[in-house]
Amino acid sequence: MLQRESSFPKEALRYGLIVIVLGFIVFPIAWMIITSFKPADAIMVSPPRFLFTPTLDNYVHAIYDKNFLFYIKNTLFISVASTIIVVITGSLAAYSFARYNVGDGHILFFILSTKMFPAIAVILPYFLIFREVGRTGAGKFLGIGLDQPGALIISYTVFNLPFAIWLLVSFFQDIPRELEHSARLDGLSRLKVLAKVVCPLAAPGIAVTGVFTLIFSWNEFLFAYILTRKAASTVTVGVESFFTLQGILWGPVAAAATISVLPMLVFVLAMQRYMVRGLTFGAVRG
Amino acid sequence: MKSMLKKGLLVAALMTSTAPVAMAQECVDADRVPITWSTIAGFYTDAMANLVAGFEAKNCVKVNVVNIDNSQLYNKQVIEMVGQTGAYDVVTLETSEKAEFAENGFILPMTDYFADKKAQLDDVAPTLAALTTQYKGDVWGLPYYTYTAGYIYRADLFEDATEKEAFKKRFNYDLAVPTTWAQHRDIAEFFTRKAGENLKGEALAKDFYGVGLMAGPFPEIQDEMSGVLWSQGADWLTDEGKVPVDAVEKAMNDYLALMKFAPPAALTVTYDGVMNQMKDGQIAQTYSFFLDQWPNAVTTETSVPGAKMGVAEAPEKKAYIGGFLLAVSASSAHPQEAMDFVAYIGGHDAQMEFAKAGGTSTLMSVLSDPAFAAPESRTKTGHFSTLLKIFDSMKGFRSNLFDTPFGAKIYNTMQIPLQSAAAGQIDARAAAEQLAAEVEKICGGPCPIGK
Amino acid sequence: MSQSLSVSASQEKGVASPTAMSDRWFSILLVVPAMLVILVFALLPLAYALDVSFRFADLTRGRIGDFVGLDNYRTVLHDSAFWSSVWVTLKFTLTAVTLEMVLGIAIAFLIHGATVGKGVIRSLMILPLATSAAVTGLFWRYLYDPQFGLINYFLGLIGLPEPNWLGDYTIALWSVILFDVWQWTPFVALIALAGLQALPKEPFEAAELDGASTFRVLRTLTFPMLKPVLFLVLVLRTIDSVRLYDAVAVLTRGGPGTVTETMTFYLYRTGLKLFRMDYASTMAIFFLYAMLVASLFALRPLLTQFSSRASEG
Amino acid sequence: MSFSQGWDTGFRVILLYVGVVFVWLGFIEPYFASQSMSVVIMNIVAFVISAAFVVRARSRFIAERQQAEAEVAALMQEDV
Repeated sequence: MLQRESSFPKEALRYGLIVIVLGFIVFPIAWMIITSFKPADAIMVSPPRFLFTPTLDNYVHAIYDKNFLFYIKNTLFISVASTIIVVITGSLAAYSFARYNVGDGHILFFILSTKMFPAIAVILPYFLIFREVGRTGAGKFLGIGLDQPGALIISYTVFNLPFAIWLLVSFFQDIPRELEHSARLDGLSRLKVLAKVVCPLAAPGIAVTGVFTLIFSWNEFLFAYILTRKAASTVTVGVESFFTLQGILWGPVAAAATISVLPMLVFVLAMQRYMVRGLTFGAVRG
Repeated sequence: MKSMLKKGLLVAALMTSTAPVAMAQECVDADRVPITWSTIAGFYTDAMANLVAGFEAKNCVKVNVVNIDNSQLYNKQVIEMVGQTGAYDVVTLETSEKAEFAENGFILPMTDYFADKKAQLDDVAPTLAALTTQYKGDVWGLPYYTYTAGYIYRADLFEDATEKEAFKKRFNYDLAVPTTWAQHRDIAEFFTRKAGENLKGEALAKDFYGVGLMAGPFPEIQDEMSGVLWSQGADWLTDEGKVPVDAVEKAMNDYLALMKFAPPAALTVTYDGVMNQMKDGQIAQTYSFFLDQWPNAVTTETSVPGAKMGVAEAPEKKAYIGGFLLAVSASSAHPQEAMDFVAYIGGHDAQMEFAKAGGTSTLMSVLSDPAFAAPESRTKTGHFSTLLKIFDSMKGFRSNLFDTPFGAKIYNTMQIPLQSAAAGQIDARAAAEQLAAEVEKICGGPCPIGK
Repeated sequence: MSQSLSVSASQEKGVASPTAMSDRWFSILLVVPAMLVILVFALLPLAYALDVSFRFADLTRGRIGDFVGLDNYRTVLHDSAFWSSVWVTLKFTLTAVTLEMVLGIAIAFLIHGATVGKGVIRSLMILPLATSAAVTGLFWRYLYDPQFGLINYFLGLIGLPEPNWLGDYTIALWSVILFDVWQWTPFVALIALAGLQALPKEPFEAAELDGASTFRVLRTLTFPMLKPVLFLVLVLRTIDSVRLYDAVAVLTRGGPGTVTETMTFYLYRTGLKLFRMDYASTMAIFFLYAMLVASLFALRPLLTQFSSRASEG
Repeated sequence: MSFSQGWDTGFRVILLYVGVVFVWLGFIEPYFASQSMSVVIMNIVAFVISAAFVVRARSRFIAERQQAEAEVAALMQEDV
């Protein structure tokens, strides 16, 4: 705030500190990316080797031998589908909570409390539910069952929805009611008001919620590991196929991890312009 | 329906074995019976793909291989078995898991299936067969890979004149492959050096350690300690189904005496970490280590200049007998094809191919094949002759840990008190007592032993 | 609470409604899709867990077994491993969340004052969030390795002691915390930074004119205005820390011994290694209970705020 | 008592009841010779505490409501 009188040494100190902080944040990931270009005999050596002939072998191994792009494809489909569902149903519910105060906070509290049940305790019931659903005709048709993407899409939706609704409520509350009132007076229906007036105004919030939902779905491990076997496995499970009986294949793991981070990074960077406003969760009011 | 299938197995098996070629010709892809095999991730993937292709050529079957991380294999398989999903037709079991799967009806006995194939059963190394395939008088499948433990060491250090002389001077006997724990400990102490000190007459650039241990949070510290415990005439469980606290305490103390000469990372690693240390020239020997890692260990000879690897029986000639058992799931929709697959992968021809690719076979006929003892095969199968010796030394050995239906759960819990002691948080006595308490909790009293 | 007021407010709001549907029905309809999903997939598992917690259930030994009354609750309440895992969880949550909040806010102020390169800084900060703990944890294990790790290599170069990060039982939990701090401090910092940037300018200019000290401005203006957003982050981080599983699973598996065994990891070991679903369900119920009681106090202000803002006219 | 207040009270009563059960099983039951006896007494105690809580909450809500009504009445009078 009051940095107008800042002097050069002060600025230098500030940027020095920022570089240290960023170094700490980036360094493990940088080391991972460096490892992904190392030949196998340069990884587990002491002292650590910084100079080496870069190779693409690890990427070749991950993509061709381990078919890692298959997992990327699965994960992309599952997490995007789940994010879309979360954002739509979440926005509807959050709008209702924000404007009409449905359930007087109790339902909101209930929704939030479902996030507090440990995932490990629900995993077995989920397994049984999806086993049964998968045996029915509808389950087969919709692809909801064990080792099918539908099971994971639903699981991720359930687990991200409370968080999403919670974030979205404060965004919707930030939108002045007068705009809606005047739109309604212009003869727009309630749904149209929501779609044409409210949602564009809440866009940063919806974007940030989407980003977090996508990130959490993308990185989830436990559900993916229990509810899938092969056909619907995601990247976090795919990485396990690099833990072989001959040891962890560090190079290919690093390559696979680097590949799996890329889509997230691209997505987050694309959303960058919404992030600043969105990340306040509508909770900062002047 | 299922029982009918089981009765018809014998006949059906005969049919498939007499007319495989005719069947393959008639087979179109749409007719292929799908069976799924859950196995360890990255398990000789290429070799296994060839073997599977070989099986598919002879049988009208499509085999799906599901790769699972070793540490997750057990619970993933149990969930599918408990859920009776039939998703896995053929499962891969660790030695300690066999009794649980058999006792709880997760897998089908194959005694009848093998009734007319006695020769094939007899070919499995008897020591291994006794521990991995048999439970309560039935045969439950075939082991297709063994990671029985032995002793892997840097032979070049043992042959070095200056080291030999120094060792003799210090301990009053010749430096040689250890046959007793005391010798093993002496050697570990002898080779533990700081950076700057000499090894083989040359100054060390980094610290060097006498022994590599697997005391990390993985179920491998118990494999190492099994060797100590068994060689002292004890077992993890008495015939009454209880942990012999005094014996475990003594074994733990012996293990702790060795911990002093292991690199600090011993507390966080498992076998792959030990192999990395070996390949980077940080350790002189292992304790009681999985011999299937031999092809891996031998690469030390290229990564460390002047290194030469050796393999021998573990000191005191008792070690963990590990094998991956292939068994057929009780919820399999195609048990007959699944059993054919087990018999094929565990059979002589497939095992020969597997061994050529560097896999550690379970069959006597393969292990003793002269081709694998030839010098040019040393880097892949140099450990086969040692394995034969181990199987011979341990002939007739049984452990109650492998004969209790709670074996898998005990096995998956044991490392907790043992690692606590290895890390120095509790002493050996406390670890043994904690282990006894945990085991009693798991079994709900004394553990039932099913012989 | 202000129910009576909110009712009258919503009645008032019925401005010119061209459709026949009332506000009440419309608002309920909006919640239905989300509620359906949550009701089915949150209540069914809860009912299952409740049922199992009153029975004997060793999954490997057949189906869900006989009714055993409160025995599972007695066992779990007197299980020292359970209480030690609770203690580990509390230690972890308290330390990790405090560190993340303090460091995160400090970093936010640091970056907020920067004049150039904010976009780049923000993009780099998001990196740890965009990667999964299951994967980055693996590389932290590599960094922590006393034999091959980069951290000890650097410490050795400058002559500092080289700790056995994950193998020394006195510091293993701290190493897990450090990893968590690495992963989540940027999250706190990004949100606090966004909050700082969204603050209105006028009150601060006025304070400057009045010649208020920086400390006073912080105490009386900045923090009170940031409080809602910081509180939100605090709650989110606390819920996630208490549920910590991935990091422990990949870094230490609860070891050495049980030093880093958090509640959820113990739950995993009981439920998915020992397959004692009866104990696991009972622990899950405890967990939920503790969280509900805690949130009754912690979340009350947030919910009242939501509630009152929703019923404002 | 409105529906919303009822819901809130009900929720707290459940938590209170369960809390009593947990504390009882953890700390108090070991002092009882007979387990069934302990369970019976536990339920009685939990019930009494819960009932007391409900009564107290109810009277508080009534008091709040009266106060609010009085305020509204006062405001109305001022307006007039």
